[in-house]
Amino acid sequence: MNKKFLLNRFGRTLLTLVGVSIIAFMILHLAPGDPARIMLGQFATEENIEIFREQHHLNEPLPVQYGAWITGVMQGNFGYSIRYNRPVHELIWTRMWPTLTLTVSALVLAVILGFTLGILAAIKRNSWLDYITTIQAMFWISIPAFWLGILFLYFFGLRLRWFPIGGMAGLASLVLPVFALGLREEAWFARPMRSEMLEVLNQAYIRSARARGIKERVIITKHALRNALIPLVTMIALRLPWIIGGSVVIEVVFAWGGMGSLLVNSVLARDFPVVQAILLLISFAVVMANLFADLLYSVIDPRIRLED
Amino acid sequence: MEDTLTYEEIKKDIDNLKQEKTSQLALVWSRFKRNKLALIGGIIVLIMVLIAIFAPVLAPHDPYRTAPLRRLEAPSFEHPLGTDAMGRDMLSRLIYGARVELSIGILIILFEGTIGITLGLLAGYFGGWVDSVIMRLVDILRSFPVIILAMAIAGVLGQGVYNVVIALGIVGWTTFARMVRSKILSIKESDYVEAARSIGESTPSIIIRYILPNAVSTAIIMVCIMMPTALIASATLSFLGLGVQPPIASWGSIISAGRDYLLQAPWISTTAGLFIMFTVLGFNFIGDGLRDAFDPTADRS
Amino acid sequence: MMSPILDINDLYLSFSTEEGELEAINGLNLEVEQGKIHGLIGETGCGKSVTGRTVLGLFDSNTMIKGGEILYNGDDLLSKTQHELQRDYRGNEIAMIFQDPGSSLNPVFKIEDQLDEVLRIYQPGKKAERRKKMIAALNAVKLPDPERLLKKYPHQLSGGMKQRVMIALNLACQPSLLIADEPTTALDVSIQAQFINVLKELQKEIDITILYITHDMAVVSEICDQVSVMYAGRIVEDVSMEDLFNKPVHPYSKLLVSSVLGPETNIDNLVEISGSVPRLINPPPGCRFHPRCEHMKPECKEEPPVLKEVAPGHQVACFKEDLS
Amino acid sequence: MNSTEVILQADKIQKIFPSKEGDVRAVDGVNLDLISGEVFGLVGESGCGKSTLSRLLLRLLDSSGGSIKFKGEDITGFDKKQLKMLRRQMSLVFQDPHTSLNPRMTIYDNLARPFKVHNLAEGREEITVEIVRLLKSMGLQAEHMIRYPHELSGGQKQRVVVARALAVDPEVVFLDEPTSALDVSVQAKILKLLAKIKDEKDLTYFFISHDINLIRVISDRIGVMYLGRMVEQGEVAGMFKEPMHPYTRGLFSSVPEPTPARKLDSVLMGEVPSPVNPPSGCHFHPRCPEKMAICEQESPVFNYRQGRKVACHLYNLD
Repeated sequence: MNKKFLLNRFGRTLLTLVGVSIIAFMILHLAPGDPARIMLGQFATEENIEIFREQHHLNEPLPVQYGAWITGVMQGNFGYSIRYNRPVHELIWTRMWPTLTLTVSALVLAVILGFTLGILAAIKRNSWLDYITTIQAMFWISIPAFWLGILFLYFFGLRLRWFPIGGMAGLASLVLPVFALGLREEAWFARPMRSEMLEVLNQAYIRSARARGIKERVIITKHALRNALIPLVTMIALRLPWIIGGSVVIEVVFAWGGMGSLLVNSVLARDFPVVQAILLLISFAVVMANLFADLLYSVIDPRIRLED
Repeated sequence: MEDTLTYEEIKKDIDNLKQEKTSQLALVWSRFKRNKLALIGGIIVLIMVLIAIFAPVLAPHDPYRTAPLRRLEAPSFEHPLGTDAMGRDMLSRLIYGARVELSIGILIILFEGTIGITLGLLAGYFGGWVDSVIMRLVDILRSFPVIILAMAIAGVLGQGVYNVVIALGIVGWTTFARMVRSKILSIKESDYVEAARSIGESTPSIIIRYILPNAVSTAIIMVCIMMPTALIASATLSFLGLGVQPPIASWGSIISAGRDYLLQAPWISTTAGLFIMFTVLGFNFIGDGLRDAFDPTADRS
Repeated sequence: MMSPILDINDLYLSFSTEEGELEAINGLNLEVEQGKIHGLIGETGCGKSVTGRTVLGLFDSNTMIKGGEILYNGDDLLSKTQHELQRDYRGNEIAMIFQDPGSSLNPVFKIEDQLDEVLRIYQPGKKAERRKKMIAALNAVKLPDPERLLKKYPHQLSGGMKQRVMIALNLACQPSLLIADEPTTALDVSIQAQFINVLKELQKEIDITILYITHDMAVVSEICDQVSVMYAGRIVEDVSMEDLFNKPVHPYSKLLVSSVLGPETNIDNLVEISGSVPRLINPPPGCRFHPRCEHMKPECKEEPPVLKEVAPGHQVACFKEDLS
Repeated sequence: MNSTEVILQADKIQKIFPSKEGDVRAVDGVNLDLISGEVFGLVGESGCGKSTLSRLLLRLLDSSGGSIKFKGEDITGFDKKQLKMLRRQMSLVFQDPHTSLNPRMTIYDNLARPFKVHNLAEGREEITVEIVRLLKSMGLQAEHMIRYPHELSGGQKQRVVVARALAVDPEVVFLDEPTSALDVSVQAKILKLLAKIKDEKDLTYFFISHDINLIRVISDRIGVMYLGRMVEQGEVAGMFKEPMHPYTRGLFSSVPEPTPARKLDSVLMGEVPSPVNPPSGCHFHPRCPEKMAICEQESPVFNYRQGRKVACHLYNLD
């Protein structure tokens, strides 16, 4: 890795960000018909629609509209929510923390559980633990997040009454959503971790370390794990959009007041300034996570590290 | 050692031999068969497909006939899976739901497969700026969580089966494109493609005779791997009220409707979810089995 | 004569594969004498690499040991557990270098870390002492600028350098027996020559025994004292290197020697070996070479011939009457 | 070899590959004459550019500079149609038989392609007869036609690869390490077969190998490459008797000889430097035991010295 590579990588990131913002902006113009009418609904008066058009520069050509919108965004001004009649950034600010709490907790749960199971399955290959890991992972990835949420809500909330069935009342109310989200994601880490670990354990350098009489424990925890973890870093970044996507549904099921439920409500209410803002923020986070993963990768893998 | 054989003589010998020969497909099938999970997956999917095709024959009741007096009935002999909040027979609705879900799934795969494979092929084979443009577009679209972008698109386009297909396909093709592209890249670098060029094969001939046949296995595996995502995502959209709308019976919207009656009638949401789970599980098992059958060296130490 | 450091008796080993049981090693007898460089030569798939790994108990999961013993200074290694092998034999008694230098070193650790790990186990001492030993070890394998080399990662080294680091790493364990499995096959000739010279010199200096596995007759002639010729899972001839080239006895050894390309070889006197190496799933019965052998007799199809001494230090497994 | 007609001629041919670290001069101004009917052996260590050179001469890669003449005609500017004709005159045999046949085609289809591409035989019947003839001349059977590549052994596959190269009835065949993936016993058979075919069909061979003993057996003339440049070229007997370039000398003496009495003596020191930043002047100077001041500054020209072509300043002094 060298300076040229870094510049190239940053250039790509910037390009992606521009593209992402264009898509977020264009969402509204995707539909046939008048965006103003789409947003205000079919019962709005001509007069109101005209005022709305003026307010949102909807009479200008598209590039000008985009320019106005993106300049606003860069100053932290995402426009006004039609439904709540409040600045979008205020709305999002209050909703962001619950979502972050949920997704980060679920991610941590998924990574810890997934990595552990994957490593153990690889070491004890073809044992009952290996089979169980594989089968349970298969089941988790075959279950839709919203249904898992409903099942949890029914059994642990309604039937057993161990946890609250919704809302954001303290730590207890976090348990069900985090598990509903995290357990499914665990499967996406356990399987790659297992196969990565198996592949590394098959490498010549592991065999040659064994031939030198190095303890099996050291071979696994030092020689193998260090190599197997490198590609898994990228895996975390790759799964990020899916975790965020899953959180939207989980938030709806558990009435969790985060960005996800705000997004669903805004889409249903055709409150597009909010939708655009959330799309933009989430994709921004994903792009940055990918960039970070790439850079981290080059730090932990000496093969692509900056030469001195 | 001059050759004196005539075509007829050769043909006779060869025809005898051909009888005993096992084709490559047979080899793949024999490996697939030995994988029990893959076989189970195949059976599940087959059953679901049959249910979807023969829904009118199999369904005990009309899935749309409401009976206000018989709402939320527990499973009984007449209604094996009970009734929903409008007194409709759950089993019949779920059987018809198989039709809806599977057709949406197939349409999504067709839509994103066509776009993705074509663009992946172009990017992989031609490289250069074609590749750059396509791959940047892929980068951009993949920065959005599938379900979130699909929600927004479905929200703009409005509800309905075709809008679900479009909304999910617009994002989903990127996975096809990436996989096909990387497969094409590795085939393009292979010795047999260079050999084809060295005997004077033209570009179209190389693509049709050398690259595509070797990429077919990837495409087949991709279909089985992408089907679960398509099914879950479309059910999710329906669940959120952005996909297939009631009264059309879709598993996602049934689960959504059952949510309000979890305590009185838990069978509504649970059975519908089981249908989704088994179908998806079936495709996942097949996908895994096919991957191992096509590439037996992948997981062999 | 000294007792052998390694004595493999009647070793039988199979792999279970998709198509059936692959009888990779089939009654192998091999004695390696202390202080010698002993060559083990054979074509692809004859079981020579498997033999090397089996000595150290490094098996793939589909390996089945069917019988025999591997005596190392009299102790049967096959009766040891993996843990015992790791603790008592691997490294401190027997070490091994593998074919591919590119992947034999752990890519994420510096040469320094990998050498130090071994030194801490086998030659514990203060950090400064260990560092001196590291530099000495790299000097011993004639690697230039050891100070800088220690700070490097494997990918920054060429194939030849990596393979020399592998020698240093293995010798730092202070083993009595080194198994080298095709260590130069992946290297260019000039690098191979450097490697062979380094290994030969070191062997004399520290009086280590080497089992050198290769398919290359020319390399055998450069480095080995004694040679065992292997065919389809068995040793067919055990002979001194000079006698292998001057008076090979087994029909297969003769073919191997005559197929070597030398300065006098031209396209007309190039020797072809008829037939090909048999598949080891359902191999030919009796002597596995009999389908290709011009001296084939009826008994060759019945029983595999055992190794018989035809001269001091020269054993042949063949039913041919005139064994000289 | 009674004629000395030059069939293929390269003049200062170059290939530069861009890479992350900088431009790689894989082939750096190579001059070469291939004489009709000869076996020209090209040796060099991995990364010296010998495979790239063959792809340039075959026009499978476009050169970055220099000219290539086939039978006196410059082929560097050939268009598609001319190239297709050229493919009938020069063909290529690959190193790895396991990867050079299309795995999704039967042997019949793999071999039928050259006939169909160039309309060399018409209809299934004629093509089948031709293919069986080819297979038989390679020591294979008609039944191999219906097999897929994975059903054949390495040696059998390599025969099919040779058959495909011969199907177009070429004049020059490039052989890129055709036996290095095979065992010794199979290697001898393929070499004999190649020699026989060459005599029968009056072919010219361009034989690439890293195995110097092998090159010595099969070639009439040899060329030695180092870091993208040709350093020495001459008749095989003379080259081995008295190699002139210090690299050739070092390389040849590194070759293990299967004579128990002879041991490796003077071997080359050091390693091949990176082709991204090759040493100035003569690329070989950092490893050369006979280095002079001029070697660091000037690249030696490749020219006739004592009946041989050598690129070394040692032979410029007189």
